[in-house]
Parts: sequence; C-alpha cells; structure tokens
Amino acid sequence: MEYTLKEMMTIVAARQIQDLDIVFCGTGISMLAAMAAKKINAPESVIFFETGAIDSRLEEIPMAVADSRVMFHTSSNGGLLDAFATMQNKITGDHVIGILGAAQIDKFGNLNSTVIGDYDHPKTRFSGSGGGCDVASFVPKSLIFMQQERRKFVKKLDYLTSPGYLDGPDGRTNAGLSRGGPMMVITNMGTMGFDDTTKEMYLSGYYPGITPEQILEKMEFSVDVSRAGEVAPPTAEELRILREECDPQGLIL
Amino acid sequence: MEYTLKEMMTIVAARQIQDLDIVFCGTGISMLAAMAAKKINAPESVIFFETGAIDSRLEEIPMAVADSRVMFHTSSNGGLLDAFATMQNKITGDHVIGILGAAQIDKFGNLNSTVIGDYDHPKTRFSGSGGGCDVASFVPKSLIFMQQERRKFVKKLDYLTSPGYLDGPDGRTNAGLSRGGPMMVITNMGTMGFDDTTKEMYLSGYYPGITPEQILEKMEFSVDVSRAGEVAPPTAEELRILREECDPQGLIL
Amino acid sequence: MNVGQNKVMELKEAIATFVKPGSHLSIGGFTINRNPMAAVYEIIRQKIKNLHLYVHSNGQGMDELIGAGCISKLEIAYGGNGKFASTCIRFKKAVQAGTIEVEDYTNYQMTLRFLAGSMGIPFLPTRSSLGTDIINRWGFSKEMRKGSPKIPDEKLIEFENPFTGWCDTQKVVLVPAINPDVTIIHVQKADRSGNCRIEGLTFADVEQAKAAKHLVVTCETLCDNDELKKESNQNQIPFIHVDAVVHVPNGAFPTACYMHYDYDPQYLHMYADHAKDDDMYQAYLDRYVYTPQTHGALVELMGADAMARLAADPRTGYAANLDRS
Amino acid sequence: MNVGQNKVMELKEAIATFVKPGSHLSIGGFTINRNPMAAVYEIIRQKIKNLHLYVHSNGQGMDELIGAGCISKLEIAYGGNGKFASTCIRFKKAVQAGTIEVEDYTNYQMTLRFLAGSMGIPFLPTRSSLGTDIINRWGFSKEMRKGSPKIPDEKLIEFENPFTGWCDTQKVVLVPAINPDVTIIHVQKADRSGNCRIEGLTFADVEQAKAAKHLVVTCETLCDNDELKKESNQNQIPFIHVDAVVHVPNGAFPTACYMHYDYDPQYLHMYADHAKDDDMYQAYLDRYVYTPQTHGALVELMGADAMARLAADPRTGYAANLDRS
Repeated sequence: MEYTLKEMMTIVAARQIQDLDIVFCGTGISMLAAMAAKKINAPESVIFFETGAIDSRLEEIPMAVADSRVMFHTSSNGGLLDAFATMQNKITGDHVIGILGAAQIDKFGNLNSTVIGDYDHPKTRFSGSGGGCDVASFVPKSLIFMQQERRKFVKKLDYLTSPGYLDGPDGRTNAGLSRGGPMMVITNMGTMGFDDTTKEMYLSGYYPGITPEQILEKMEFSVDVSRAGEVAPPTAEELRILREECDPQGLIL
Repeated sequence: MEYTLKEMMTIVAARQIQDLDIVFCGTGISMLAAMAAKKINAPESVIFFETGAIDSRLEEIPMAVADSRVMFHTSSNGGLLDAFATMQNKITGDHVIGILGAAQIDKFGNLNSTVIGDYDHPKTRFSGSGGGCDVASFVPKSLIFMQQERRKFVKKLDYLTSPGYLDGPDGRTNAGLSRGGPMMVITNMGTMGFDDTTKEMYLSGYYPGITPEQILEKMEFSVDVSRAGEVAPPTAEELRILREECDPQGLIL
Repeated sequence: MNVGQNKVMELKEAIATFVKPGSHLSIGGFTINRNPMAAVYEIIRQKIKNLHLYVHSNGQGMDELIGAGCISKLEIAYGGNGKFASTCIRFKKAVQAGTIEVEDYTNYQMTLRFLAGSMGIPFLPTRSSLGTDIINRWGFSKEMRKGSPKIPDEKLIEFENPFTGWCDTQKVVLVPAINPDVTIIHVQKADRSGNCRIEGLTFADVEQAKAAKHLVVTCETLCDNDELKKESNQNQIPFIHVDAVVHVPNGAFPTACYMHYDYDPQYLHMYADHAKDDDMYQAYLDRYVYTPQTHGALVELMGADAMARLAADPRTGYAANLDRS
Repeated sequence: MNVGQNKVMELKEAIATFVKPGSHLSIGGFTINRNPMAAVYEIIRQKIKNLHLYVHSNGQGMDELIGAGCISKLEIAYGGNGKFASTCIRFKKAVQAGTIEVEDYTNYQMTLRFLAGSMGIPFLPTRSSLGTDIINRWGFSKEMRKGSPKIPDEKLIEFENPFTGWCDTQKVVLVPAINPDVTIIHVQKADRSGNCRIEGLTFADVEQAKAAKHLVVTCETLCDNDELKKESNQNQIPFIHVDAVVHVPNGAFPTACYMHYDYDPQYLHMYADHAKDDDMYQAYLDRYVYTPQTHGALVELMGADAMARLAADPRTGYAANLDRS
C-alpha cells in the first residue's frame, strides 16, 4: 500500500506510545502521532498540551497547541503552570512521553530551535524554545522528529535550546536534570536510538527502500549502524485510521 | 445610649477603615468591624479572607473564615495562594489593612498566638499563626484587638508569632520585611498607637469612664500616656447599624 | 496518581489501601468546611496509628485524628475551629501533654509547601515570618530530621535575595516542599476516572492533591465521565492525579460542604464539650465513630430532621437562618 | 490595580492612559488564541514606540507590534503562529536585522516569572534549562541590565538546592520576577468593576494580569456587576487588579476566542504573505490597521459573511468544519 514519508514518520512515532502514557504534544505531526496512537495502539494514553488542556476530545485537528479545538471536552482547562508542573513533578512527570522537533540535533540528542549562526547576530532566527526545553528537561523519555539533512544533524549546535544527554552519560545528572532524555529520533529516512552506555546516537532503523549509507550521507557526524534493521511500513489499517479518522481534512498529512 | 465594650471596640476599629481599603479579616470581632465599616463609613472598602474569598456578600455572619457564608456572591472564589499573594504583592498589598488578635503583645506590637511557657513543653498551646504571621509580614498597616490584661501586654513574648516592629525602628527593614507594621491596638479599655520615631507603643485613647492609669495597671510594661484623649463613644446610628444590620442574631456581640 | 479510567472504590478499601501505619498524610478543607470527615472517621475505625499529618488551618478533621490517637507528628499552621473552639481542644491537650510532636508554620507557608510539592521543586520563597520565632524555633530536632528521609533537614532557610534588591526584596524565607504519601480531600463532584470539581473556595486542596503520591477523593456526587468534561473549566483536578474515587454523600459532615449542606453547630458544640474530658471523649468516640461503622450510619444516627436543617439553600449555598448559637 | 467600582473606558482612552512610550508591556493569549488584538491595533495606531514586551508563546499580537515598529526590547519563549507561521515572520526579520533586542526564556520560565511577579517575590525556582544555552547565553548585556532599574541584573541564576537533595534535586535555576507596567488581556466576560471570566484555557493570562502595575481588560461581553458574582467560581481575576474595562466585541480577531469565534485562517494566511515583504507589509498596515481606525471598522471591513463563518459552534466552542487549508 502506498504511503508518504510523513505518514511513515507519524505511525513510527505512534507505535512508541503505550497505554497509560501521558503524551506531551506540539503542533503538526507530533499532535497527529499522539492522535493516531490513541486510535490505533494505545487507547488509554492521555494527550496533553503545554497550554493546559488535558485529555481533549480532538474532533478536528488543532493548528496550534492553543487552538480552541484542544479546549473541547477536556478533563480540565488549566494553564501553562498546570501543564509544566505535571511534567516537573516526578509523580506524574515519570509517566510523560514528550514529542519534540528542532532545527538542529547533535549526537547526544541535544536540540537547537533558536538560531542558526551567531546568537547575537543570527543568520536565521527560529521560534525559540517554547515549552521544548521545559519538556526535554523534565520528562523521562521523548521522541524527536527531524528532517534528515546534513545541516540539521550537526557536530556542534549553534545554540543548545533543549537538553538531550548534554555531553554524555553523566551529562544530565551533572547538570542537575532528572534522569531520562531522548529515546528515539524519527526522520524521513529512518530512526535513531541512544546507546544505553555512551548515550550516543545510533541508527536503529531505516525505512523500506532506504539504506543506512544514504542516511549517513545526510548527517554531519557518523553513527553506529550495526544495530539497524528495516522498519515495518504502516499497515493498511494504520493508514486507514490515520487518514480517515485522524486527519480527514488533510491539514497535516 | 448604652453600649458594651465589645461594641465600642468594633466601632473604634471600623472607624479606622477607609474607602478603597482592602480589609483582611479574621473570625469574630474583626469580621464584624469590617462589616460595620462597610455599612457605616467606608462603603467602598473591600472585605477579603485568607481562604480566598474576596468582596463576599455577607448576608449572615460567618463563624470562621472558611464558613460557606464567605463564598456567596464573591468577586472570585480562589484559595489561600490567591489571598496571600494579594498581600505579599505590593501592588495590591499596599492597599490592605489587616485586623489581627493575639494572646500576647509587646511594646513593639509583636504578637504571640502560639504558646505560653516553654515552646517545647508549653503550659498553654494556642491555635498558632494561621495567616496572622503572613498578614503581619506583608501588609503596610494593621489593627490589633487585645484584651487589656497584664499577662497579655508583656515585656517579653513567650513566642514571637507575628512581626510588629520587631526590636524597634529598623527592625522590619533589617529583618527583610516590607515597611509598615501595626497602626493601632484596640482593647476593651482604650487604644494604643506606635510612635513614628521609636515605634514604641503609646496610649492614644481611653474609653469614657476609664483612666490612663487604669490601663497602665493592666500592662506589664509602661507606655507614654501624654498623647491620650478620650475616645468618642459609638453614636446611636453606629450602634443601630452594628446591632440590626451586622449581627442581628447576636452571634458575636 | 493513576492514569487509568475507573477508580471507584468503597471507603473502607480506599483507606486500607492507601493509608498505612506511619504514612505521611494530608487532609483537605479548612477549619469547619469541607474536611474529608468520612475518611477521617474510617481511619479512626481502622485504628491506623503513627500518622505524620500535614495541614494548614485545619480544625475538625485534624482534631478528631489526634483525639483518637492516630497522629504522632503534625506540621500545621493553625489548629482552631472558628467560634466552636478558638483552639482545637484535643490538639491543645495533645501538644500540652507532649503526646504529639508539632512543627509550626504559617498558613501561606504550608500552602506554598504543598504548591512546591505539586510543582516538583524542592522549595519556594516568601517574605512571610522574617524576624519571627517561626524561623527561630524548631519543633522537630535536627537529629530527628536527619534520621528521616521523608522530612527535609531544615525547617526553613533564611536566604539573601540573589537578584540583588529585585522586587524590593533583600531577604526571603525558603519553605521546603511536601509530597505526602497520601492526600484525602472531599469534593462536591467527581467522575469515575477521578476528574474533580470543587464548588466554592478551593482552600489549598488542589495543591495538596497534586503534591501527593496517592490521592483519595471522596465526593458528594459521583458523575458519569462525560458530564464533568462538558464544563471542564470548572474542574480543578484532572483524573491523572487521582488513585481512588469514593462516593460518600454527606462526606464532610459535621463540617460544611458548599451548595450541599452547612456545618452542624449542634454537633460541633457537642464535640467541643466532650473533647474537654478524656472519659467523655471516649464516650463520644464510641457513640459517634466506632458504633456507626459507616458514615451513612452516622448520618442515620443524626436523623433526617437534623440533616434537613443543614441542607444548603440553593441561592446562597449554605443553610440560611440556621440556628448557630 | 484600582479598588474602585466603575472602570469602563473607551479603548482609545485606555491605551493612551496606560501604555506610554517606553512602557514595559505584557499581552495575554497564546499564538493564535485570545490575543488582545483590538488593543494591539490601537497601540499601533497611536504609534506608541520603544515598548519593552514580555510574552511567553505569543504569535499574532507580538508579531504585529514588532512589524509596526512599536517594540525595542522583547523577552519571549516562542515566536510562532502554529501552522500559519512556524516562526513569526516580522519577529524573525527584526531579530535577524538586529532592530530589536531579545532575551530568550522557556515557556515555563516566562510563566513562572509572571507568577513570581503576581506573588510579590523576586524569583521562583525550576529545573528547566539546566545545562543549556538558555542559561549560558544572554541577549541583554550585563551593562544594559545594570543600567536599567526596571530589569534585573541577571537573566537567570543557577543555584545549589540548599535543602540538600530534597525532592531529589541538586540544582535549580532561579528565574526573576516580572512586574510589567501594564498587562493587556482579552477575556470573554468582564463586569464594570473589572471582575473577569475566561472561558477555556487561561494560558498565563491570570499570572500576567496579577503581576502588572496596571491591567487593561478588553472583553467580548460587558456584564452587570451582579451577573458574574452569581457564579464567582468561574471568575479568575477579581476586580481589584483591574484598571480599565473596555468592551470590544471580536476583540481577539483575527485570533480565536473560545466559545465566541475561531481564528481566521484567511486573514492569518494573508498576513503571513504580506509579512514576507516590507512594502507589502506597509500596505497591510495601511489597509487593515491604520485605515479602519477602530476595531469595529476592521470587523466591518471583513464583512458579515466572513465573520459569520468564524462563529463558534456552541457545543464545541470553535467553528466546526471551518475551511482552514
């Protein structure tokens, strides 16, 4: 069955979400992945947004995390203080899985979503952290969506907006962050994990028709590919639910 | 016209409240004084409670600051966080007048509402600070209700629960508190102010039929009486409003 | 916390599951309003002892737990019951007799401590209590604190403002977070998954709830899950924080529950009378707590007329013209 | 803040009275929802410049104020407009051209900064951003900070937890309080004294409101004072914090206002197109901001049909099936 890379990425992310996970969602594909998981494989997962909405009934796709569509039929409509406390407080925070994106990533999963070039005189300015750094600081695991491009998988970030494993295995602990850190990077070509010991990125999967070598060409740093296998494509049922139930208007896909 | 000392105390306190004052109220006579002020001399004052109720419509007298009667027809029903932030934040806090009471007071207006005797093995345990210490720490002026007794006006408190001027003119500033401090002590025999320079208590008023000497006999420390004058008794109209409109059931009076 | 959907339990089971000997417990409400009294009485009936209790201004619930000998340590701002007992009587007796250890804070400090716990941070700053014995005198010794991993090493820490002079502040007091093993609150409405709606003042219940490792909610009305989500702006606690939902009508009696019933002046006066004497207090416990066995039975013992007198007037939320003398 | 009772004003007067050249301003809302757009357009029309703006995740309002040249300094967590502009375009251009100075924080940090301001304390702690450039890199120089009494001397301070290890925390970041000269928010309902009711998510509006020295509220519906007090549980901001109440129907347009109207996808796309080019942006300003002179006139310019398409469905609170492509 035909599918787009965006659909593949969405389904790969959705499969990582489990029942009783509390899913932190951003805009776009990350929201779609959380919606797909809830309809496909994790009906008892809970979607929540940094704006304060929890367990929204998403009858239509929100175009932003502040979209009025996230306010409908929620468990409660709080505010930013409630949402971030839910993550910083380990009692609830330990159950949260974050979904993030960025302009740059390094081998330890640190993210830049602020500037390209010199911070004081940036060549390109992006939106900035938003809640990204907060989520990355607080939650025990996160998924990261990235486009597979050399200028995005870089040896050194121009600005470290959101913490991955910082400078390695003890990076987070030394900095004073809770344990945890990114669990998977999902690109338009494959997936990366982080080694349990070194916390360095490795290639864990490549999509059908893509080779590990092609992925390495699209990264400024090289990663271990010995553990990589082909990722199963979306099933017909996964695609049907994604297209018909999650994004029937095709706003994201 | 006949009146009780409790009525006198209530009216004396009510007269200190002005339009646009935000009045922090405790239980009992302090609540009644705030209600009387609103009905007599300061219709645009605002009553609020540490429980989070603000501008309640008090159709009946509450028996505690958590009485459901304070929740009716309020501007908002928040919680303790809201109430104390309203005082700690100087933007609003500078407009608050507190009404407090205690088991002991010293010449600098510091209050004890915790224990008599040794803290670790108290002879008498009282309720403790509640919001009293918070109010005394935050607000620019407060009224203090006391019974005129030697064991209550003491040279040294058994426990300093709520700050007055601490050890004198620079006490509050040195401790890190905002300026302000108690403005008047109202007893069943007279009223005391605090000297602008020394911050020591002085007798500012005595009730009709009471002499300064009688008041001094009921204090462990002596205070300046040279500035004291007779306090005007409640007027017939003040008494009528107090009795008929504020406490018709006689729950406090 | 529990992310699952159906958390409805019987009170007996919820208390036995989440409140253990030695548990660090907090209870919601304020003096004579919305105390989780059904749960308090059930703890007493199950004879769970050696509890470490955290409250801000608590009255009836705290005093009954102390009176029944369930509490060994208490962190508190205010132990009073309004006009019914300016200082709670069993609390006063226990402190004077030295049978419980007490640490004193202010109301705002206790609330900030719950807030810090709910936010997942170790402390919050305030200017309250600078220069007072709240800072200088400790009820829990340094040794006792060092010996317990569930209690911070310091009661409070005075601290220079590192943002020099910012916000016109030279010094602050840092208050340590509380994360109780279990918090119990009573609310007007909850659904089966645990979404909660409190009517009237929330006091510090929301912070106490979110700070707790486990949360037991008793409710006047048990709603279908869809019902509360229809006006979710009015829900203060989302279900993920909740472990058990227990349907207990009149669950705050003899304290008040806004829009449902008032406090019971007769009961509170009767309680205060009995609390003054140890033998009479034992008789009180036997008659009103142990014998009824359930909260429903206590309510039945009071009689329908007595309960009807307390019913809230729908306009004001309390029992207008109730005889409160 | 103003403890008085009648605060109703015209928008022109409220902006002229409370927003001055150089004012430290914060605006409520989040990206494409409940921005106080009528007030934003009035600030642009009054050509008030050199503003120091504080926002968390703001989109449309922030971008238009920057586009019109009103802002010289900006403290912000996120400058994006959801699917309509992943980075706000005039914001991006201004930062890249160096025409505004920017200090970056996280969303939680900005919210905590408003919360600290509302609580009257100089800072609050969080673990967010430890180890990142949010701490290491400053947009405002030390000299600039020391030179301005309205800005704290430090961006952030990293700090060892003085309650050693408490709450499983070794270090925290202290974020400094913000007390804006003026905050402007748009709410669904306000009464003449200033009591406010927000429907749907509050974002950080309540904290922004209570942190401000002056608060201007624009509202969809102006209510009699008694009406909002009847269900005061739903009021988030009591009147004492408010200085001006301005009745502006559609006051958040082209952003959304839950239960009233949706964001306008056509307007936001049109805006994004114009924002890419300086000349086109000038044409946008002329046609949609300067020429209409009032928010009502802008709404008239859009036409009744266009506005009707945005009307919220009363069940869901947004415009179901709105063409958003």
